[in-house]
Amino acid sequence: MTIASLKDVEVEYGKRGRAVGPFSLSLEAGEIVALVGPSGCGKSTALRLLAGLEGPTRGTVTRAAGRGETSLVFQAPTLAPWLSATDNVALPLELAGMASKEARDQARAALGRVGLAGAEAARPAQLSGGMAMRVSLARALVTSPRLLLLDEPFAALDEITRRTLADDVLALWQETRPTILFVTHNVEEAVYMAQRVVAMTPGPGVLAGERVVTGPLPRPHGFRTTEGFRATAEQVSDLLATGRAAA
Amino acid sequence: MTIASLKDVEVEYGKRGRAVGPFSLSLEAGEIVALVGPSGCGKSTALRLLAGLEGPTRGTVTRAAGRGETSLVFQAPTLAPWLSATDNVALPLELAGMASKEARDQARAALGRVGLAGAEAARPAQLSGGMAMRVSLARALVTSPRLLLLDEPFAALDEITRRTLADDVLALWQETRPTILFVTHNVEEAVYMAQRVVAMTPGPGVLAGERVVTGPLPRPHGFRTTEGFRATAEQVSDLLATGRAAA
Amino acid sequence: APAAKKDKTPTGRTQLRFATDWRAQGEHGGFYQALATGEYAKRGLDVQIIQGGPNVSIPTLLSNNAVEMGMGSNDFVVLNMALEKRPVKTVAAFFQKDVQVLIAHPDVGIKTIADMKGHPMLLSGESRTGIWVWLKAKYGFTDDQLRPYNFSTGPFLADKSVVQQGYLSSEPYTIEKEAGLKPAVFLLADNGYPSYGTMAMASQAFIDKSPDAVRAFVEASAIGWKSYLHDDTKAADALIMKDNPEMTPDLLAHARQLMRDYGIVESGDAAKGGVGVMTDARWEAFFQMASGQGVYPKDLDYKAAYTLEFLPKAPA
Amino acid sequence: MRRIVDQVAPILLLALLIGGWEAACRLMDIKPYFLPAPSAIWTEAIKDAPLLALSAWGTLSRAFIALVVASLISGLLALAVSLSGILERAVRPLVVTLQVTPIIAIAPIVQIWAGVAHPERAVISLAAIVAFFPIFSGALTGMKAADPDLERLFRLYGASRWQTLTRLRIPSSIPFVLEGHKVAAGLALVGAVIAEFAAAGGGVIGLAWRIQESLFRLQVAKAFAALLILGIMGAAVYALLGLAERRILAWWRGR
Amino acid sequence: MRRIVDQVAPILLLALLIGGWEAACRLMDIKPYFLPAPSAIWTEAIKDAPLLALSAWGTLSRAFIALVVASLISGLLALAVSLSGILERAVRPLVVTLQVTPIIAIAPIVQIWAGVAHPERAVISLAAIVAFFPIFSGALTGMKAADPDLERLFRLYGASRWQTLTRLRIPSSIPFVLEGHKVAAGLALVGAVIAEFAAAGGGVIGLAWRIQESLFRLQVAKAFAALLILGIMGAAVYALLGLAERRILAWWRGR
Ligand SMILES: Nc1ncnc2c1ncn2[C@@H]1O[C@H](COP(=O)(O)OP(=O)(O)OP(=O)(O)O)[C@@H](O)[C@H]1O
Ligand SMILES: Nc1ncnc2c1ncn2[C@@H]1O[C@H](COP(=O)(O)OP(=O)(O)OP(=O)(O)O)[C@@H](O)[C@H]1O
Ligand SMILES: [Mg+2]
Ligand SMILES: [Mg+2]
Repeated sequence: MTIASLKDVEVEYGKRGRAVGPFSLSLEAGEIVALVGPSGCGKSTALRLLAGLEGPTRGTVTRAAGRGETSLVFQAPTLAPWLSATDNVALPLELAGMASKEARDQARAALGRVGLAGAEAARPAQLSGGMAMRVSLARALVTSPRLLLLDEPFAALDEITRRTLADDVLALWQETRPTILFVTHNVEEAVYMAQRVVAMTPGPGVLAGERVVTGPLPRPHGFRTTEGFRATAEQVSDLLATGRAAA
Repeated sequence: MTIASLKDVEVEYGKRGRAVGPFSLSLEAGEIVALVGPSGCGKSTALRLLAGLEGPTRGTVTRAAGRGETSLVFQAPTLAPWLSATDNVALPLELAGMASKEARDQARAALGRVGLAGAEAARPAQLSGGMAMRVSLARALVTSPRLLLLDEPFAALDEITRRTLADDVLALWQETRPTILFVTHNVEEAVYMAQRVVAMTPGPGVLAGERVVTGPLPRPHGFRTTEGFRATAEQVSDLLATGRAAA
Repeated sequence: APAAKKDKTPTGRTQLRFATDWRAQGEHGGFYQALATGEYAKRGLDVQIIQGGPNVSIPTLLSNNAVEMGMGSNDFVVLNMALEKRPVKTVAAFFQKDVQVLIAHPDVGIKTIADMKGHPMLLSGESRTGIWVWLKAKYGFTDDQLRPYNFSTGPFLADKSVVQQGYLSSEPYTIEKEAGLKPAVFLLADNGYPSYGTMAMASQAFIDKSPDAVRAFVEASAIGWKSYLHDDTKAADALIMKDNPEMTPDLLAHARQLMRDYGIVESGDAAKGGVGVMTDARWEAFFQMASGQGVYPKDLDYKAAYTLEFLPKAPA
Repeated sequence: MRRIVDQVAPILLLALLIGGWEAACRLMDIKPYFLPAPSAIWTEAIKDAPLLALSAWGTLSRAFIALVVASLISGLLALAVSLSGILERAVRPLVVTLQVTPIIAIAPIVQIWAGVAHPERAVISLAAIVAFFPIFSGALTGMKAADPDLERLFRLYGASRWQTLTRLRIPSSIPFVLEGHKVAAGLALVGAVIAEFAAAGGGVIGLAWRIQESLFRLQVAKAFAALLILGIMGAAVYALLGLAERRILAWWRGR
Repeated sequence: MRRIVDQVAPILLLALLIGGWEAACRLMDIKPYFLPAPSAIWTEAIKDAPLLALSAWGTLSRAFIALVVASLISGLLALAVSLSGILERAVRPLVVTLQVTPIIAIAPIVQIWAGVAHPERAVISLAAIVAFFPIFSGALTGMKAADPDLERLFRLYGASRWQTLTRLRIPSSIPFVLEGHKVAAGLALVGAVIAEFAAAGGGVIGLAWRIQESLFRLQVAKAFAALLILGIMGAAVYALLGLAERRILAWWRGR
């Protein structure tokens, strides 16, 4: 079953001409897809289209996940400055009607999972860049959404935190099987987390190609050092390089 | 000659207790230093202290680079929304008294160098995350500063753009020999670009250790695959891991 | 202060700005008549009538030489200036009776002003420093009766117990015309209120510089007033309606009729002394009343406030 | 379709309101001098149209000049003041004093300063005094609302006070200055009317006179007709400024 | 040291200004009825201190109540209106009309509604009308100034109109609402005085009567003494609100 899809979408912003597309992408229920591509190619735009935050200039967008079933992590943290970390994370739960006390309990637990135990009471302005981004991630995960759209969620994080969180997201996926699309600039991360990696070309980004990652999910220990992993990562890097060369 | 230094600095933010330190770091004229450490350890704070944007709660900060000789790239792009990319980059030049036309010419050239030819007229709100960050980087480079402080300048960029820009910064360094301190989460990037990698511990970050990178600068082709590179990167990763374990 | 720098106008006549106390209306008719019939011009005056309004302070204009002459509405205005030693003198009084009235609903048993005791009374700010002093003195009214009057009779009509101040030709007419109610009207002057109305005041600077112009103005205005009450007024009325488009021939005729009926201009001393006359005796009477109420110190040199030297010769 | 509903519904709502008012006046037999019925107001407005239009034009043009004057002076003063904290602390209480000074109280003096021969000058000065404060306060607040990190960058680049002002604080203040103008425009209009009440005597043709004279003559419907015109002008000016604000903010934000 | 200079300098500047005024009055022999000297104003203020204090207290307390009333009503109306675009488009012109209505013009009618026996009610209502608009406009502008990406998130999470309002728009509007209150406070004060001029008889003790009576009696210095008190109250209220604004904004920004 297709949870969300883009079909031949193009996006134009005023007189700056076409920014993205034509581009197609289809997300099947429960799959994890990574979206990679050079800076400015249209990855964030594709995510926004899938979330229904914007409409395409041409082409069609479909979405089976209803309101309140989709979670999004923007490229920037996008937190409410007047709310504490806990309250920011509790927000989507409270919006869905959960009692404040329970929502905050769950929010605290989610903050603990992203390594922010101790920063629950801090305001966004008091957090470091990586911490704010993790609050944003916790907010997206806490609602157990059917469709999870993540825009470079780990870009501001160090390697160790990054790997821990990647495994965390995979564990969560194991539990509730959401459909996950995430943007990353880290090819190894893409291959490690996704079942399928979609690459875009620069400029007005179109599909550069895609690679299916074989292997069990969640990844077994030492997966990153396997031959298959190396080969797929290599292939994705090549896709990006040829896409860039063609543009 | 020491261009800037932190000596036993500690930073406390109100009742949240100590955020950083005690931490010491000294930058010699013309050297390139990479600062790595887990999210929230105090890297951005250290940069702000060195730039003189904040004062430490305890300890001393010295700086030999005068006003207008220091450039900073914040972790977030921090562009003026009402100025085009060109005007944002031309700003420090114009503030230093350069004629508008010349400043804008240089700004356009700088934008070209970070791969943004064609986006000169765009406003920050019309740029992708990575593009905005590159404008911010161009703004920092355009003044040929004596002291260059970069806070995760390449975090939002794809691998290829990232490497190109790293080489660009090294080429610039080759020309004017500024002192460069840059924060990164990418250990390989740290080792590739820096002569010295300083690692911090989590929590209120203190020094976890530092490693000197041997080898010529700018890096010869294939440097990333040399044994020395691999070994140093390994050592830095270990520093981070033990620092984390100790905390 | 932009005092009259050039006191001769291009016509070669003496410039004389005369500030009235309200928008152009019948009660200013004499001045407009003198203007319309050329009485001023004939005497070498280039008179410009500047209309006033509820917040225009003629004493301020006069004492700062912003105008040469202005209208004094009642004796309080004049004596206040004496108290503050303003360089202004009153030179003629064209209304022997002040046209201030009190108005009451016809069917609440108010037969005399004395019956108004205890009734809420709408008075403008200025009246509170004026006629109210006299009303308190004569009838023992108390401050808790006071309500603000904004020159709208709405609040009066809304509440039958309310009484209010008025201008002889204005409010009673308005109330009758718009609300179909014939109110009880009491002219203060007919109940012993000693103040003059519609006086001509001149700044000391102007008196010193052009005493003849002052005399000429008083003379011409007196002729204008007589003429306005008895002769053809079309030209003057046209001037009034040009200055104040809200005025109607109807209203003007009504005002003229009342001024004649009540002898506003031509009664009392005017019968003998001519239109515009003032007497020391009358001024003293007013001063005694007001200082008796503590409004002015007993030793105030109230005579400094006016001068009789510009009054026209008594008609033979 | 949606759009048409959006356009028509507010008008319907207003019509309903006015209808209710009319009905109340008729059914409860409210005297026209207490609260005139909309129909009566309309009749007067039509009857007096030429005179009203002339008066409205007078008031509007004076209010406009007053707004421009207030905008320029308050802008310049806010600039001057934001160059020096000391100056700001000295000037702010004075400006607030000016704001809380009832123009009715100072009208006589302003009248003299402006010269009796120029009542329109007095009216414009007084209306400008009324409109002054929101722009000044907005500019000051806005200049302090600059992104603190951008401010730090300016310091780092060795920007002078003047450069920080012109290149950072002024652009940053735009949203607040626009809001200030939206408030000030209405104040200039009502300020012009009150100033006409207070300082113009009979010499200046404006709506104040229409209103006052009508109230004095108990022709409340006529006064309301003038107030109606005033309200329409106010709403139009506000709508125009709102449009300008949206445009300028879109430019400012870059999208 | 720096701090002391910062504190003292503005006072010195003000003193200089007042000194210059005094000197001008004395040297140029300016008549007290053209512009009274500061010393004369001060003398009057001291002489009348008890009465002035009483009057000032009356005006201040009514202005305060008016501000609270205006704040509550405009806040609630802004809320209601921002729940429905249609309502907003219907209400906005009405509110602007109210803003541009000179209270002098509607004073007689408000007087009737409030009852001739309750002039203080009329004063408070009229002052609230004057103070209403900046808060309303600020709240509306502020509610639209929410971070568009946060707004998108709310939509994505299926937030209801009411939730978006209470949890996003209201908090987002706080900086603009505070600015609105700073402007409105002064307007409430001057509005109270004008309303006293227009609708309060001898029964209401306030500064307006002090001013008006002094002007009628041609005691300009005395009138200026009352204006001085008014100015001091205005500056004090503004300073207090500025302090509150800084505190609240620091809380709001989280640093
Ligand atoms: N509001 C806008 N107005 C005009 N152009 C826009 C707007 N938003 C995005 N763009 C353009 O659309 C293109 C794609 O932007 P997008 O943010 O999707 O890139 P991205 O792939 O996410 O890049 P990055 O990796 O740098 O975040 C860019 O060229 C950008 O300039
Ligand atoms: N304004 C502030 N108020 C309170 N705490 C703050 C403030 N700014 C930073 N901190 C705290 O200081 C610590 C260090 O922050 P800093 O931004 O330097 O981290 P960082 O090393 O740059 O992290 P990252 O890699 O996530 O950007 C964090 O724990 C953060 O919560
Ligand atoms: Mg992006
Ligand atoms: Mg950081």
